[in-house]
Amino acid sequence: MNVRAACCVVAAIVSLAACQREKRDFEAPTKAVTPPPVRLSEIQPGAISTKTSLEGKYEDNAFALSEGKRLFGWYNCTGCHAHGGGDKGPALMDRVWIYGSEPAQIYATIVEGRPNGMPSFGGHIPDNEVWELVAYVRSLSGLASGMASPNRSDTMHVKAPESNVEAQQPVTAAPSGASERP
Amino acid sequence: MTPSTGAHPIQSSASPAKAWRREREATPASIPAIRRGDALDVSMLPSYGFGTRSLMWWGTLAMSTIEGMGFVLMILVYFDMQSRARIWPNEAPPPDLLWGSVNMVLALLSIIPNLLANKAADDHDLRKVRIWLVVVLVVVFALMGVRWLEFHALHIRWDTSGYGSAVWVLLGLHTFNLVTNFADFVVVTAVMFKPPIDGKRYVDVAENTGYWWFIVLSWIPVYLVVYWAPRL
Amino acid sequence: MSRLLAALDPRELRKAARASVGRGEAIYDGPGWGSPAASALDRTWREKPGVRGWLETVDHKRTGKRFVFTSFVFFCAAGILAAIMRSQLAFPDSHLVGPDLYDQMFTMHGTTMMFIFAVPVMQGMAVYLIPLMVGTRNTAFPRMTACAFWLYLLGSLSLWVGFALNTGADAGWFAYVPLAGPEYGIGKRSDLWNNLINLTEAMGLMVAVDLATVILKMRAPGMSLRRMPVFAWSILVTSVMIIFAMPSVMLAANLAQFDRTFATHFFNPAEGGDVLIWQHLFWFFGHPEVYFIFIPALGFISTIIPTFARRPLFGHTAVVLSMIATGFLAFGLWVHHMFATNLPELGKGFFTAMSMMIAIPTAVQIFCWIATLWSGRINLRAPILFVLGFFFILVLGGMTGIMIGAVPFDLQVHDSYFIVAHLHYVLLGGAVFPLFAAFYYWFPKFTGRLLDERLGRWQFWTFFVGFNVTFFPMHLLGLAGMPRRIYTYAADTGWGTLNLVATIGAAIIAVSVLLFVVNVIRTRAGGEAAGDDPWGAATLEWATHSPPPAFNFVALPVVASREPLWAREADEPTHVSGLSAQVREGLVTTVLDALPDVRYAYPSPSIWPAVAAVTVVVWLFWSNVTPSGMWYGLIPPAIAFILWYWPTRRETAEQLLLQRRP
Amino acid sequence: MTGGLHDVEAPAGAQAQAIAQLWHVLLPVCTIVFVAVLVAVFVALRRAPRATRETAPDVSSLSQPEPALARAVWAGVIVCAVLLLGLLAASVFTDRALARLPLEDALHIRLTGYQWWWEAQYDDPAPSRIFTTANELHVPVGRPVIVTLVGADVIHSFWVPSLHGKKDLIPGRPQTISFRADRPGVYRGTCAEYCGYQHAHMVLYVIADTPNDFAYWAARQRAPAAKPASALAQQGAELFLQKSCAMCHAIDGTGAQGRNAPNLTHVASRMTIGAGTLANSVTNRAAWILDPQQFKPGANMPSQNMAPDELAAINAYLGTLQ
Repeated sequence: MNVRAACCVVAAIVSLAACQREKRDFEAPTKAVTPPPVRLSEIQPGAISTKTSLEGKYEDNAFALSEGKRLFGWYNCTGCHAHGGGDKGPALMDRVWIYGSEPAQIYATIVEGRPNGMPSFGGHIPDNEVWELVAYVRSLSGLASGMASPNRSDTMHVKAPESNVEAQQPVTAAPSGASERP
Repeated sequence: MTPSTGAHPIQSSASPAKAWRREREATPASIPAIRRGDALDVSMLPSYGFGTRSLMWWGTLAMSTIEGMGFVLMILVYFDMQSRARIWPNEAPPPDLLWGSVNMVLALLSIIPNLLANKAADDHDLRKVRIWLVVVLVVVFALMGVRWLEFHALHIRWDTSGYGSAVWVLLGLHTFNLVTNFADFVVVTAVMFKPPIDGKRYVDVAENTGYWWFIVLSWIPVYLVVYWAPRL
Repeated sequence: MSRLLAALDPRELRKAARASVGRGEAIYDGPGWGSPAASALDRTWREKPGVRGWLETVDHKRTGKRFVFTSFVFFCAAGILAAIMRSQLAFPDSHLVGPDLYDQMFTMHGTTMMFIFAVPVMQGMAVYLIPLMVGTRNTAFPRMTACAFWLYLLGSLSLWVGFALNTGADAGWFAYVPLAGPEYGIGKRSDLWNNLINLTEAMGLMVAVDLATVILKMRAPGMSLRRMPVFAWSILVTSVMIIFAMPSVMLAANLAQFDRTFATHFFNPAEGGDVLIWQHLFWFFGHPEVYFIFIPALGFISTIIPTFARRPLFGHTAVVLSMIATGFLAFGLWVHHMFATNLPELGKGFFTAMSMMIAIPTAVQIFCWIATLWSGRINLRAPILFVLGFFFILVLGGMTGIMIGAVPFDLQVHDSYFIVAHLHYVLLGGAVFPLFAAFYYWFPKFTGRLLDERLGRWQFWTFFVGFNVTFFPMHLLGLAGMPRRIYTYAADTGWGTLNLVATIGAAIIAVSVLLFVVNVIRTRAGGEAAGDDPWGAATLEWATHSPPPAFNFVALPVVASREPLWAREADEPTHVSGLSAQVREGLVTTVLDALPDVRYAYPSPSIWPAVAAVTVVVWLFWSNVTPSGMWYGLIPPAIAFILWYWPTRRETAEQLLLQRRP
Repeated sequence: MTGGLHDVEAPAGAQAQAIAQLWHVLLPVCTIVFVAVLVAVFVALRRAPRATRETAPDVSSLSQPEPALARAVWAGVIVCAVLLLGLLAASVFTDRALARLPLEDALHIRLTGYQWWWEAQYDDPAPSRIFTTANELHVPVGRPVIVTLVGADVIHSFWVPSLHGKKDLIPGRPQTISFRADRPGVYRGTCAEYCGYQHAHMVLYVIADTPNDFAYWAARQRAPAAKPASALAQQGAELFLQKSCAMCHAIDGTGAQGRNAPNLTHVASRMTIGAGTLANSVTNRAAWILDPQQFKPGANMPSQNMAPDELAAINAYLGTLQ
């Protein structure tokens, strides 16, 4: 009896995980999700909560991550960040985050833009696509689900595929040499 | 061989059709099955046989064919990629010849203890079988060590370019055969050290040493492709 | 310790062996169902009851029935998917199924029908029938075949469980890269497909090796190659083809999986890869695969027609040579699936010629069958009805096959519904109709009961009519420009009416398959008892009980004719004697003339084939999830295979008991 | 969505014509063979006496040859072989005919297949005269066309049944196909190689114009986008740049230079939107912009959160892009 119950539970978990990972969500979310404002200071009473209900929907979802990868190229993120290794913009595949590694923080970075060159994409990119980009950016340093992250691309070999990246413990750091840049 | 106690029964009877008779006349008479009334008594037949008399020999032949097809096709894949590339090998110098050639020489030499083990098995000579099997094991182990060095001498990772993928998989395919055959040898040798020894185990030894021919022979084209094709 | 030492003394050992295997006098097999030999055989070959015995079984009849049953269940499942797809396509701009699900469904349908149904069901029928037909007690490597079944079952289940969890393969049954590759094959869907290919092809190869060995080396004494039944020939040809063709698709699936897991570049043009490698490797297997399915079906027909025409097959040698020729030619056709890729002119001419030439051996067989019917006396029962249906449908499919062998015409209809029609005509006509004929023909041998004739006729007519109503209009749709694998179409394309007709036909086919299932269930519950030989047939499987006992024959038969049950010779020996009834003993014969050569102890039941299959499946999935699983995952299968091989005390004792040096 | 001819048996080009002729050889020959075999089976069934399972099998054939039957089978096989040779010859001749299309003064088009639309670039020796359009090819009647086929992501296949057979667009392996339209008309083509979710909605129209019409069309296509005439259109042009549209679409002569989606410089002149998904009407365009996923689920164009007046402005602007 217990065995059967355990099997049912396992099957249910597996099925949920699989559905989450493999769902192809072609419909846009019905309304925009506004994340909490980005925090640059950690001084506050109580625990910081920047979680939104949407994270798993994108970060554990293979389709969303691969869409994020496609848009990363289409919207020319590669122009500054290269394929994650960084160029004019900071590297995204390392553990160092300037404006925070939480999905909501990255969302804000994309939508609002940041000093020293990160433009604001608010209004230019539909909301669900921003979230797909957020999930993909996190997968670059192994923060998204490894089971769902993209494999290599049909392009020149530049780096290990996101699915093979070890998860890196994020640390927050000031922009290195940002002040020297015009 | 047990002497035959009469003509082969299938051969003896008269038949109306000429074709049948011709067919029967062509069959050898030395089969030790004995006709007893309506029955064909086979109790005097051997309980195992070497070479094509053994079922496992046929299984091994099929296995070698399957793996041989794998090598042939993989080599074709390699040359298809080469024919489409402007520079080959791309993004790396050709692999160093040293370890691959050492492997080739060792592999050819390994045939000798294998032949001796095979002959000892044919003769049911337990002591010699054990000795030569252990020698073979040592040689195969050395080959696996050399193979490890070979991977390091390729100068390219499998995910760097199509060329890297092709050489890694080609070499990997052969390594997979090498390792599984090594495991086979370990088990067969262990079994030969675990009495009681029945005659069929000698057949297993003979078949394993026979299969080794395939490993060595398949290494020749793989070696040529991996080490010499990039130099053409 | 002392017992161990005693066991080292050969004389003691012989004694111990005798004690562990059988007490008292040795019992040898021989004719007579009620004899002590028969009951000794029954004790020797009986398998353990319960779950353990169920998992350990090496009885080729149980394994064969499992293959047939499992593949038929998957046939029905894939058929249900087809029905849903037909419902979606019945009307233009339909919203019953979305593109994501539709893509998974047609991929699952094709993959299941080709890999999970067609090849395993043919091999399953052969695993059951071949040892009986050639007169032996089990296959050569029954443990390997049992392991093959578990690999097949687990692989197929994993694909379908994946489908149920929205992880169904969605790149088509041919899984062309780049669509199935690392960038466009999103998620784990294509990984499951590649696993399935590895598992089912390993299954196919293992069974093929086993069957080829049985046919070459374990035929009843006297069954020279010239006297070998056509069905055995068909399976021999198929098995050899499998051995040469299946490594190709396994290699392809593994290269694709390496691209996905290890980021290799076999199919990445930007790094020196080539997407056409996939197509060559796939079709070098894929076209012969059609013949793995078709040639056993030819074997069924060449077996069934003589029985119901009450005469030996006309042109036995011609039929056998035709099958062998088909086997060779089948390897020269693969490029005709790739005419729309860029090919050199010379190549196109060659492959067109080959594609047309392969019709000739099939024509030879069809004419020989017609000649057999022409000069026979016909017992018109359900199996022969399906064979007649085969004539209509396969010949029509063959004609469209010749048409699409012509490169220019193929360029028009390639990947259109014309091809959908053609392939269903040749695969259902060439394999499923003969298969139903075979089910009706051999069901009494499997179960001891005859399928109901009246339901059988109903099933035939509904299937025949439904089939043509479904698939004939598709020729016209293809000519009208409807491409394959589209989940919907616009109303103004004008494809609506014919699609609706096809959907109605699909419903009739569904009814027909349901009738068959009802027939089987009713017959199992209490159909007409068949007796040993309900059709008055000529081949050896009818020389034993229905269903046959675990040991198949109380005494192995000796064969003196091509039709052993029809033309016996008065002064020929009729059976083999002198094989132990207390040990699973059989006979190995020579390849050409089937002269008795060596006695052979069949493998005993073992749990390790099933365990090995589980470990292999775990290894594959482990390597999909994390690359290091590729290496660590190899350890459990290695242990399982060693334990499988490791001789048990009892096996050694049996060997020693029977031992006689060559 | 707007019809167009697509039938193997209704050829409108030299090559489809040749293939249709081959079909008119294949069909009767194969039909005759099919009927002949069935008649033989039927006669065999009629003439053979009935039997039961008890009927003693007639094994005389094991020892006696059956020359009459053997002759009949041989005759059948030889007839089949001769017919096959004939069909093979017909096939080879047709193949030659296809390859011999005269290609002087050919129009060169580079056709790229994307998931799930077509980009066509009309080549010209003068770079300034090169122009790009999507999902519609205009070709002049009577003049050969050489299309270079490029697969951008996965494999697609170019198939316009009324003009020619198909050829694949394979990543890493560009190839060409040439054809000639002999009658003016609209010919519907489609992607024939399964390429993902929206394989069904990857339609390509080939419009065969008279040479004059073609020259007129090409001249218009070369021109940059029309300046917005009304205030509403002007507002739409600005919104096009502000919203996400310009992230992917290009409109020549404006700041919109996206390269990931169809070039919209002359979108209003096209028959359909979404690669044959919807007819190009004002209401369809509005519905499409708001929620393309409703019509073409899985397509790369996202649904938009857009106020009704913004939508109206953008739609008005697009309507001016003749």
